[in-house]
Amino acid sequence: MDSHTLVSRPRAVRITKVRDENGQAKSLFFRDEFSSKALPGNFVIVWLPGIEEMPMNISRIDSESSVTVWPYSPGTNALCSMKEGDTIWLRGPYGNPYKILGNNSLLIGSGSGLSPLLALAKHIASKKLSATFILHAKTEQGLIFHNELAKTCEVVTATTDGSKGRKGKASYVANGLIANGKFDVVYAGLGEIELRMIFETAEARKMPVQFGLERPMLCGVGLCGSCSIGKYLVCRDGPVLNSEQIRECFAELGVFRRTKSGAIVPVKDY
Amino acid sequence: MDSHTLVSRPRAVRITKVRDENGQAKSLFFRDEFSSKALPGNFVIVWLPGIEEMPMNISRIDSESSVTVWPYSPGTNALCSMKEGDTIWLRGPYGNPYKILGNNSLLIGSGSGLSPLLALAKHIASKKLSATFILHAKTEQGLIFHNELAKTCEVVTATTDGSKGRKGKASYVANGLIANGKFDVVYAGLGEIELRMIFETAEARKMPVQFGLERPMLCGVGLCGSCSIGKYLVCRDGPVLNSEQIRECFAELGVFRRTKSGAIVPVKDY
Amino acid sequence: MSQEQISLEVEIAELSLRNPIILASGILGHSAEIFERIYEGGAAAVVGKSISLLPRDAYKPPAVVEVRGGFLNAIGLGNPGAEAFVQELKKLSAKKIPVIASMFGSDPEDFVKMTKILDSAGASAFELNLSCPHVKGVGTEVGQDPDLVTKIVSATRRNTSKPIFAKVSPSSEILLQTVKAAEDAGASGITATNTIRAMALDVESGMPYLSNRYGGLSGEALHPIAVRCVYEIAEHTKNPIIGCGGVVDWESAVEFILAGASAVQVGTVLASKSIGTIEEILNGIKGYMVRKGYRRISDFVGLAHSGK
Amino acid sequence: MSQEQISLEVEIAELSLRNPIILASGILGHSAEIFERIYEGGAAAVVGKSISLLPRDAYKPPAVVEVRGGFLNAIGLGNPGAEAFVQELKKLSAKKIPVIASMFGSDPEDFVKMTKILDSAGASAFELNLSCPHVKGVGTEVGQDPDLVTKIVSATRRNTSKPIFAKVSPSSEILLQTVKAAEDAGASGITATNTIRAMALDVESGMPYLSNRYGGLSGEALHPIAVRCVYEIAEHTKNPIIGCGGVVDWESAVEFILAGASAVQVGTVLASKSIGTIEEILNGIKGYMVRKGYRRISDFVGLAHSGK
Ligand SMILES: Cc1cc2nc3c(=O)[nH]c(=O)nc-3n(C[C@H](O)[C@H](O)[C@H](O)COP(=O)(O)OP(=O)(O)OC[C@H]3O[C@@H](n4cnc5c(N)ncnc54)[C@H](O)[C@@H]3O)c2cc1C
Ligand SMILES: Cc1cc2nc3c(=O)[nH]c(=O)nc-3n(C[C@H](O)[C@H](O)[C@H](O)COP(=O)(O)OP(=O)(O)OC[C@H]3O[C@@H](n4cnc5c(N)ncnc54)[C@H](O)[C@@H]3O)c2cc1C
Ligand SMILES: Cc1cc2nc3c(=O)[nH]c(=O)nc-3n(C[C@H](O)[C@H](O)[C@H](O)COP(=O)(O)O)c2cc1C
Ligand SMILES: Cc1cc2nc3c(=O)[nH]c(=O)nc-3n(C[C@H](O)[C@H](O)[C@H](O)COP(=O)(O)O)c2cc1C
Ligand code: FES
Ligand code: FES
Repeated sequence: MDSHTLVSRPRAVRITKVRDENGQAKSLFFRDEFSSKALPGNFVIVWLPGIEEMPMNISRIDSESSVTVWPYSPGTNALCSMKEGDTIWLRGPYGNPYKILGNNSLLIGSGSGLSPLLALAKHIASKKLSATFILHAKTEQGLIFHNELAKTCEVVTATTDGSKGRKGKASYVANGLIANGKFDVVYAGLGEIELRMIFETAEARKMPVQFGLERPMLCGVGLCGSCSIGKYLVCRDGPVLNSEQIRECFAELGVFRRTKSGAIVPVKDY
Repeated sequence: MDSHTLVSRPRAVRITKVRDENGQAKSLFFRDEFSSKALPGNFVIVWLPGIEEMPMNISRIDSESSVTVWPYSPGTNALCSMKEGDTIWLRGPYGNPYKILGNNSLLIGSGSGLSPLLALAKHIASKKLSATFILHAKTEQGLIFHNELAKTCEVVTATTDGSKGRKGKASYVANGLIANGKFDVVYAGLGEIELRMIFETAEARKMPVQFGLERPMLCGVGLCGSCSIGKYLVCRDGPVLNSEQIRECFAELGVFRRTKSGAIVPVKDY
Repeated sequence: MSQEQISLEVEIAELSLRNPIILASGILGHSAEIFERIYEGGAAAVVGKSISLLPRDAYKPPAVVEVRGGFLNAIGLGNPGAEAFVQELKKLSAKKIPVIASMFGSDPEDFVKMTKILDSAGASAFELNLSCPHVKGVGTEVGQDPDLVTKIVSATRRNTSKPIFAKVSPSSEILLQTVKAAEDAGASGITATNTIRAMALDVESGMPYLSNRYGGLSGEALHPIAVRCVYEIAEHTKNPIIGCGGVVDWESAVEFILAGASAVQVGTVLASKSIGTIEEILNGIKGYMVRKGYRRISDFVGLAHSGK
Repeated sequence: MSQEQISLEVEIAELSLRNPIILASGILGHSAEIFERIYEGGAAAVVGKSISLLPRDAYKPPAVVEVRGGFLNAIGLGNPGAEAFVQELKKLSAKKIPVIASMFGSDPEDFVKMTKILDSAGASAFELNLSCPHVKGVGTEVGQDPDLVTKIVSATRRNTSKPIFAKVSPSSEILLQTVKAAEDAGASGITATNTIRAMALDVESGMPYLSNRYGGLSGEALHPIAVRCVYEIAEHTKNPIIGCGGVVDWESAVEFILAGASAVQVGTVLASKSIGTIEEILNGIKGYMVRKGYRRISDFVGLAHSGK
């Protein structure tokens, strides 16, 4: 056995390319055999020795894969300042990916939740299925992936402040589209409070959902329990949960979560 | 990983059949996936909990494989008294098998050295190559496998006391046949003193040999060194050594060996 | 022997369990919902994450790294404190799910307070973590000090009538002394073992993988060491032993029982395989018992000592 | 940096070695011919099987069993005694193959006699086995007793001017005390570590696999524990450390060096893989040094301590 076959031992990969997505979020590209075999919704855990370890959704799955990083913490700041040729460390990929249901999908993502949906949109397109993508951000500057998405599906742009496209929170725009009855499944990568609101609409219309969740993760492998939501572990059962699973943990969704030390705290909106 | 994939952890197998080979040696048959994939010359290590652990050549390789046991020690006595339905424990198979060289082989075995040569003779026959087998024992009672061997190759029976077939030690009979120049390789499973004498004849005629050796084994896996002969380990490099290897350890062959505690002692003739 | 004639029930120090499989401390935290899932998945009881009197932060990630044969972890005993755990305990005891409350600390007074809080909240038993290998002052350093062990176990004993298990370290020369100190002070049994202090380095950065540098080794690499501990302890005590460390299938669980354990904890395997492994282990044990003609687990507890 | 600018040579306590890979004690016994093969296969030195003054029988087989992540062995320190080893030593020193003679015992007088015999027969250095986990009275029980360690190391020190390495157990709470006692008494360095006491049971027979019941765990399962020992010892001493335990490839060897080892021993991997692994490890280390721009092994010894 080669130590590199240990999927949960960080392996060094060289950044082959850095793409500035919107003056804030950066996509870091790298060659990694494990990531190139991932499925949309799988995530990796990125380590910067001496700094931090951070779960990251895989935004592009290919011979060169990518993660797209938003600078919200010391570790993500450090990642966003990295250059081609620098080294980052990965373990994973982890988690249960999105599963393709239905023929006409609605995808909704905002900010850092957009990453796995980019990979998913490409995957849906490769199966020649139709999809509409609500590309959301708080303000126009937050919007990313537009051109890439436009090649794969119909893109509906929206911002909370209305600086571009439709105006409103992602859930507001999404619920409007869900209401027109055209779609047979909703895929969403948003904050939990937004997800909660979309779920209520989808349930009323008996429409299946697949939600990509993010909760604090200490281990990523199903050992520590910090990522739990109800009876589920976001790192193992998720990050993508389906309608049945969301129903079971709905009391917690967008309401409270655990810290890495196990304390219960309210979920914040971003 | 299932603990059964640990080739060096003894696994319990049920004896499916016991065959009395000559009133003394018994063949114990069992179903064991690892053994059924062994090659002629490979050996297993048989464990009887609370009694002993013993290396044993595999005499028949098939969906039901067998070892053929001579009652020379407490452990082998216990094995020889076992019945169908009893359990024995195996680890392995181990070692480097016989390699088929040439088109007309001479095989020579006596007593407990006959086991791997039975498997080898069947293997040679399956490749439609010719072979002559010197089936030797000290006395007529010691002869085993005659009928099975006769189906695969020409059998020359011989005994030290002349009670059956040609008269003389195995090396004497073998050297006589080697001298007629008909054979292009010699496979032998005999005591080392006999092997030593055959090797001298074969070398004089530049005839390649493959000798199956037996030396005291504590581990069977190349950890302890007790089975060493010169620079070779009988458990790993052997039990089958070829002419080049025998040449390199010829000073020791049939002269001295090590005990399980590493002391040097002379090799005895049986 | 048919499956019907077999009972997996065990009685360890007055704790009646429907089978011998228990979730190990710290694995999957202490959420009542997760524990209920583990219980529904087959485990007879769960041990809570080790709790201190006051909340304590976990170490920064990386807190976990895979090595050959297991994982290293240095979670740092992060926990929200005894009062926070009461909420979970109450939910679980309402559902009659047996919870063994794990506690750590270095001040016997803390154990007095925690025991009172958790006993009245419905803990079925207590486990004293005397053996965390990666937190200074409250782990193996406690277990190494027989006097402190005596004080902590006595403090706990005086404040509960429920079973108390002392959890020991596999990496101790004075293992049997710690065991004796704990039992003399009133421990009902021993959990053997915790993880063993270890480290892994990244050759590219030259840095330890874990933010805490040192961590505890769990998983199958630990199993033969933990089995040895259970066997050694069983040679010296008649009290029940709970085996823990590297159980990955029914055979590794049965090894613990043969070595002298009355019950077996599972941890890392839930990550290296899945939660479903609990059921596979139970089915494997049942099949083994049918084959061997054992009616109860106690029929083969400690059997490996008889042939020596 | 090109391969040519790189030197693998190491100097450990006046012992100059062509590279940092050494055969571990007890692996493949002590035959001069086998040792020569290991040396030709790339190892810079070999440690002999541990020797006692008088011959001693090995335990009955089973003496070895595979577990997940390695092997358990209970060879029982069987050896033909110091005088018998002299023959092998002479052959090896005639060929200029560095041999580190390993000795065990409990009587300092035995060490006096063995040291004299083996020093004059050409041993390049000595390793004191204070840490065999499966033989009563002469292994870990010695290492646990700092006074006895002092006596044994002093006795050896007085009778040779060659380097002396004290080989310690990974399973000790007083590891650093043992190290200090050995160094204060004149040990030139530390070998860390020996195997760890362990056991495996056969579930079908209910019996321990090993005739001695207890054995020592070696192989990759031991590696993170041994790396931790080297790292801990390196925090407390400037003397050279030899890493040992679970090296299976160049990365696991480099981990030891980064943790603070100046050289690395290989054992079980020769069985779990093959003798050829030594060369693979050396090539791997060379490639690593080219990539990292290191010219000598000493450039990265202990580097993992700098970033903490
Ligand atoms: C499964 C999973 C996938 C993830 N994928 C990505 C990814 O693809 N790209 C990425 O950049 N990050 C991603 N994250 C988040 C990232 O891992 C964390 O931001 C990072 O680890 C820092 O975590 P933290 O615990 O230090 O901080 P956190 O406590 O998570 O957050 C740090 C601070 O940043 C702010 N913050 C956090 N999230 C947001 C947000 N979405 N919008 C605005 N402010 C925010 C909060 O104010 C908080 O105080 C992911 C997280 C998870 C669990
Ligand atoms: C690679 C290998 C393969 C083996 N295969 C077989 C096999 O297929 N069948 C089998 O029965 N045994 C076989 N043996 C031998 C068997 O393993 C041993 O006899 C058994 O382990 C007892 O070993 P021991 O060390 O106790 O006794 P040993 O010291 O080996 O011998 C025990 C006593 O038996 C006598 N003895 C040993 N061998 C012979 C012999 N060939 N003829 C007459 N007397 C003898 C000696 O007098 C000795 O004192 C094999 C051994 C090895 C190393
Ligand atoms: C992530 C993690 C957290 C742990 N936390 C604790 C803890 O809080 N208290 C404790 O006594 N043991 C703790 N342990 C040790 C386990 O309870 C168990 O003793 C160890 O993991 C060995 O069992 P395993 O090999 O089955 O995992 C923890 C282990 C892991 C892997
Ligand atoms: C079969 C065997 C025999 C051993 N004999 C000795 C010995 O005589 N003296 C000693 O100090 N260590 C002995 N050891 C321990 C090794 O030298 C080494 O410390 C241990 O195997 C860990 O290294 P590894 O994982 O590379 O094998 C032995 C190990 C094995 C497997
Ligand atoms: S992050 Fe540890 S269980 Fe999910
Ligand atoms: S029997 Fe141990 S090395 Fe061959």
